[in-house]
Amino acid sequence: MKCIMGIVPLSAGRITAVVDGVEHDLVGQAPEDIVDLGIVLVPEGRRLFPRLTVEENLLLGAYRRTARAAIARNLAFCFETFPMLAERRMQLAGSMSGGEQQMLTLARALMTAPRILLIDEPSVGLSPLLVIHIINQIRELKERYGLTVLMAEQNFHQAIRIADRGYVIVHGRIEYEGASREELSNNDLIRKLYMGL
Amino acid sequence: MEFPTALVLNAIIAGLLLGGFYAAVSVGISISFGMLDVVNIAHPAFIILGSYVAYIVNERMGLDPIAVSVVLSPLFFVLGLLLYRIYYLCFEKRGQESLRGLAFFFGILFITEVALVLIFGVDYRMVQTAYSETTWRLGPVDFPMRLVVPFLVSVTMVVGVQLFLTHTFFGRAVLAVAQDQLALRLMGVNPTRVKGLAFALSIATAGVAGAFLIVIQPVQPALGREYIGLVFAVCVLGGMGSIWGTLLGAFVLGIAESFTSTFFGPSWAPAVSFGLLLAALAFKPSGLLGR
Amino acid sequence: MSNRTFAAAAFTIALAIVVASRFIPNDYFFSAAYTVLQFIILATAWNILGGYTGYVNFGSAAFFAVGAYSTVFLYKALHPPLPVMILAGTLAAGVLGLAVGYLTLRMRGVFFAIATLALSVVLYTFVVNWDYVGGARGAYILQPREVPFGLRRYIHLLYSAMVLMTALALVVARAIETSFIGRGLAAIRDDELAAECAGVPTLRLKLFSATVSGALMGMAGTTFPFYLSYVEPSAAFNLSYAVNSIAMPLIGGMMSWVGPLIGAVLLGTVQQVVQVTISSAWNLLIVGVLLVLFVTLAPNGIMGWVDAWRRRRKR
Amino acid sequence: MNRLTTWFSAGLLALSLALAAPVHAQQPLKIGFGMSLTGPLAGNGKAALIAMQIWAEDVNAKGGILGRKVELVYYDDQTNPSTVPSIYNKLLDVDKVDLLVSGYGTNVIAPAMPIVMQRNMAFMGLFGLNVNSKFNYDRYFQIMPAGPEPAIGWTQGFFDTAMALAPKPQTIALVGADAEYPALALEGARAQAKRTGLKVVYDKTYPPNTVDFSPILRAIQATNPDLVFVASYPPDSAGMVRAANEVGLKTRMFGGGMVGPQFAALKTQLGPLLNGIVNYETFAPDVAGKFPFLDQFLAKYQGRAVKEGVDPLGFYLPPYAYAMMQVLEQSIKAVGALDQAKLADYMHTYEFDTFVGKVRFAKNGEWAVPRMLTVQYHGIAGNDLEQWMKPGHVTVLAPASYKTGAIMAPYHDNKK
Repeated sequence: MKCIMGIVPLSAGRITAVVDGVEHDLVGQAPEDIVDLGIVLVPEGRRLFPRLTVEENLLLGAYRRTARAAIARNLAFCFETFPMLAERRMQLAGSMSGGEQQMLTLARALMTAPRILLIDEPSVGLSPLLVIHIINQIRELKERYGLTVLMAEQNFHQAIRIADRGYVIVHGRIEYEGASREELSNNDLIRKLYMGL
Repeated sequence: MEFPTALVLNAIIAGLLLGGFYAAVSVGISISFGMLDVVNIAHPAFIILGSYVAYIVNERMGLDPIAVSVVLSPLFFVLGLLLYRIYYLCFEKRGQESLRGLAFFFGILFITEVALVLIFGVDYRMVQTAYSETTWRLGPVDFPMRLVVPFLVSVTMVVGVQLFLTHTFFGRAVLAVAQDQLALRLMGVNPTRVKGLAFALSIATAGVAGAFLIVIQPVQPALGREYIGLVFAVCVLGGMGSIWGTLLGAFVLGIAESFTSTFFGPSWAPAVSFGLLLAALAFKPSGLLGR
Repeated sequence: MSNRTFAAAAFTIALAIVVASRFIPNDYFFSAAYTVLQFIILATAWNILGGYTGYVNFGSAAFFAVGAYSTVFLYKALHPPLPVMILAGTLAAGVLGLAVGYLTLRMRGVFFAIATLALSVVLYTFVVNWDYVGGARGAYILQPREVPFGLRRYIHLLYSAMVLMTALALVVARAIETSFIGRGLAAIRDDELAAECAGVPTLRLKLFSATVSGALMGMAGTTFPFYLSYVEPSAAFNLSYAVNSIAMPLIGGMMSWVGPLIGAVLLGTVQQVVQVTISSAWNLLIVGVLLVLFVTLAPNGIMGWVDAWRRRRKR
Repeated sequence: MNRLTTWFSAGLLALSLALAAPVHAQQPLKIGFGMSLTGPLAGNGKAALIAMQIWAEDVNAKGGILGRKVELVYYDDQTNPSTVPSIYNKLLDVDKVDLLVSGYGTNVIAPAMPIVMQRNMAFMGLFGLNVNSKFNYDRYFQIMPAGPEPAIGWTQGFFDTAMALAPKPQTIALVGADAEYPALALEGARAQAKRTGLKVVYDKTYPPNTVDFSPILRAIQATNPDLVFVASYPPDSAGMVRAANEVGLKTRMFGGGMVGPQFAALKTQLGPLLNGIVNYETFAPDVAGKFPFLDQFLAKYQGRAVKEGVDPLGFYLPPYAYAMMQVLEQSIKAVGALDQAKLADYMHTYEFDTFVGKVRFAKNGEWAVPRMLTVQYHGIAGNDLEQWMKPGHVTVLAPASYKTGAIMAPYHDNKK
């Protein structure tokens, strides 16, 4: 995912993205230019601006030009999806709990009005209950906005609940590819890897 | 020790007026040092440069120095852009900004100082303005225009900077840039560009503050050194990265200074101011309004 | 080379230099060398806290001035022999260093630097208002007419003392660098939290390093009143001490004791030469330009170059 | 060990390179000094240097001294005392100068003293304050007209004028900067207050980099003093004068020991604000008649000063810098040699006729009789320099033999 965003240089291969019917070559582009295409990453480890308020964090999400146009609608949507954020809009992001921070990270990414959303390990450090909540929110986003979501997640069961397609990557190689939830869950490799069977 | 009302009132007003000026000289540091993590110790040198620019235009064309400085602040902005470019290429890009950046700005401080000496000589320079000798009196309280005009422009400028930083997309990016550059890039913001523009803004404020300085007191090229301690004191006392804090810190130091001067002996004023700073650093390192 | 051998060698060489210098007829050598040596001590001392430990001290001038003013005080109060004054000034500055060491508890990075700057202003104000040591008027410290050890002039004695003190400073710096203390300090510099977790006694090491650094800076200042005969606060607290003691290690290289030595010899000599050749505003310009050039082009100082060159040769 | 030796010898080598300046033939008569050409006192230092260069040209045009051309050897002391010992040792040991004079001001004169004393050189000081009180060196001479007791002589005129007021003033406020000159002037003022029986109601100092002086003046006003004595340097003098105006200071006499109003920069910038202030000066156009031949020097000086960007009036320091060199010139010519002991003897014994008048030295090397002028500025309108070059705006109040008019008291009445 870091390769897609241009943060880590590519060692081999190609990355292209089709946005609005136009194909873009992403290799060699700066992260900020890739974001400008509508491809947004929700980074691992949250990476909020701890000494800014919740609201400021959200507004920063809407920095890019296309996002500014939709800022009111997106903000309203974020507060509706995560009512907790509306309550704490003046609180410093660094002073919130892990789950709250994860929600803010997600909300902030939504503020960029993404076409393709990349989510890196949304469940790290969260309680199982929160993981369910977050995954549900992601599903809602996906369905409501017609977003393309690419998610990397260790928590297989939660992830496949909302996935249209799945890839199992072992040691950096794609070991299995499935197109539906059933296909994914009834698979030897998965069983071996995740359930120790 | 007695505290007659008239003296106390005057001390407060004088302290506020002085604080307004201190805020103007420190707001740039609050941006560059407080928000961008660029330890620009040469900031006072650019203030002095601003003084001389205001001085020349005033002398040649008789224009008001403060108005001149506001009009010419884009020049300082461009200077700031250039300086940041060098700083970025030499230090930030290589990831070794802290100490070497500091030494770099020390060098810039000397170079600016010498350039001014070579061009203008070493004599003290002053300007005369339409309001330099006017004082309003409100009951027992004096409002010398020599300090009131810089105060008003300064507070306008500082509040303007604050509103700009909190109410624009660019401003919020400035606030965020020192906290997490990568995250900022993931929002589609180019942090280097943000830092460059913000640094340029800080130098532009130095240009304007320079005009205040020469309206208030005579200026010579090496005067900037006297302000190094002060600007950092205001910035840290108020709270890193907070413009309101800078304004508050400036007022606190201004009032502390004028009270010490009025009631205890002016000689102790620096010890009181910097003692306050030490105490703040020791007991509340985030400063008065630091986040 | 073990520290003991090094110390023996350093002092032998220092003594040799002292003896050899007796045949130099030119007093200019002594006063110029005095200034350069003084900067070697300051740079070496600064580097113990700044270079080894990573705490940037902006208040070198304050330590220097504490050394100088302790001499002024003792001169007025008791008039003891010179070695006593040197020792007392060193101790006094060491105590200040200990206090600064406690500042490192709460502050890191630039905050620490600003705190030392503030401390310097506060001390300056106290000295200005302390009439016994001359206050703002300054104090006259007369060089004794009789010079011991059969030396021709008092400046020769001051110079000789400076040479020995320089040797001491270098020995101390090298001993710290090569011992477990140096490794502990380096760990603090690289990552204080990790060092603490790894069992490095960070507080004790920081206090030690700040104390030694401060004491050595003060030591450099103890003979200053005799050198000038007249001390006033703005001379003793001169910004040039703070700037030079940072600039010299930067130019020379901060990782080892050799860096500050080279930096001080180089920059100090350039300043001396420029002062008597280009007598105008240009000499400040040269320091500024040197500083900018070195930090932009030789980020690890001269020793950085030397190391890179050595590595290339090995390969 | 090898490394160490290498580094040390590298250092020694570098130093000796610096020492290896070419040694000229003993033809020109070399006069050496350090001067502040950068740093806070550089304005005065440069002005003094111009005066000394004019002197050298004048002398050389007349064929030099003892048939030798005069050459000035000088270095920039950066207004930093720590540079002074090296400069004077270099002048003596490398440049082999024949005579030494001092730079401008106490803090660069004092560090030169031990070196000068070891070599038993005669030494002319340029505006040092009571330097010799500690050194007691019998070959030290000083050109500032403050008299054998500088602190007393400096303040004498202000207090004489004050005590002549009717009714007699009772109280005085003393204020000055935390620096060497103001501290000495305040010391003198305290002694004078004691002598004249004035009650000191305010006695405080302030840091030289103070920005706003109005709190200080309000505190002073609160004590309602008859007299306010100020000892300050140029930037704070300007601040004091402006603040006095803004606060509306009411007192009978204000000023005394302010450095700054002597220079064109402050004269033109402060302009009418100076009206009513009583201060010291070393020259005033009103008493130009007492300074014969000075105008020809000032004409030469003023032409150059504008080009060099230093004080275009040159009333304060430059004539005395020139006079200092005149004293040397006359002594050498009379003695007929460069024997330092004889030169010093001559300077102790005889009176000199210089551009700044007749000068005789007391035992401690100061002027035998103080001649600091106490003046009052008045009738100044606008900010042009011309008015300051002509008589009529600077009344000399003391000493008696120079007096050109009476004081206009109280101070605030001069403000209309």
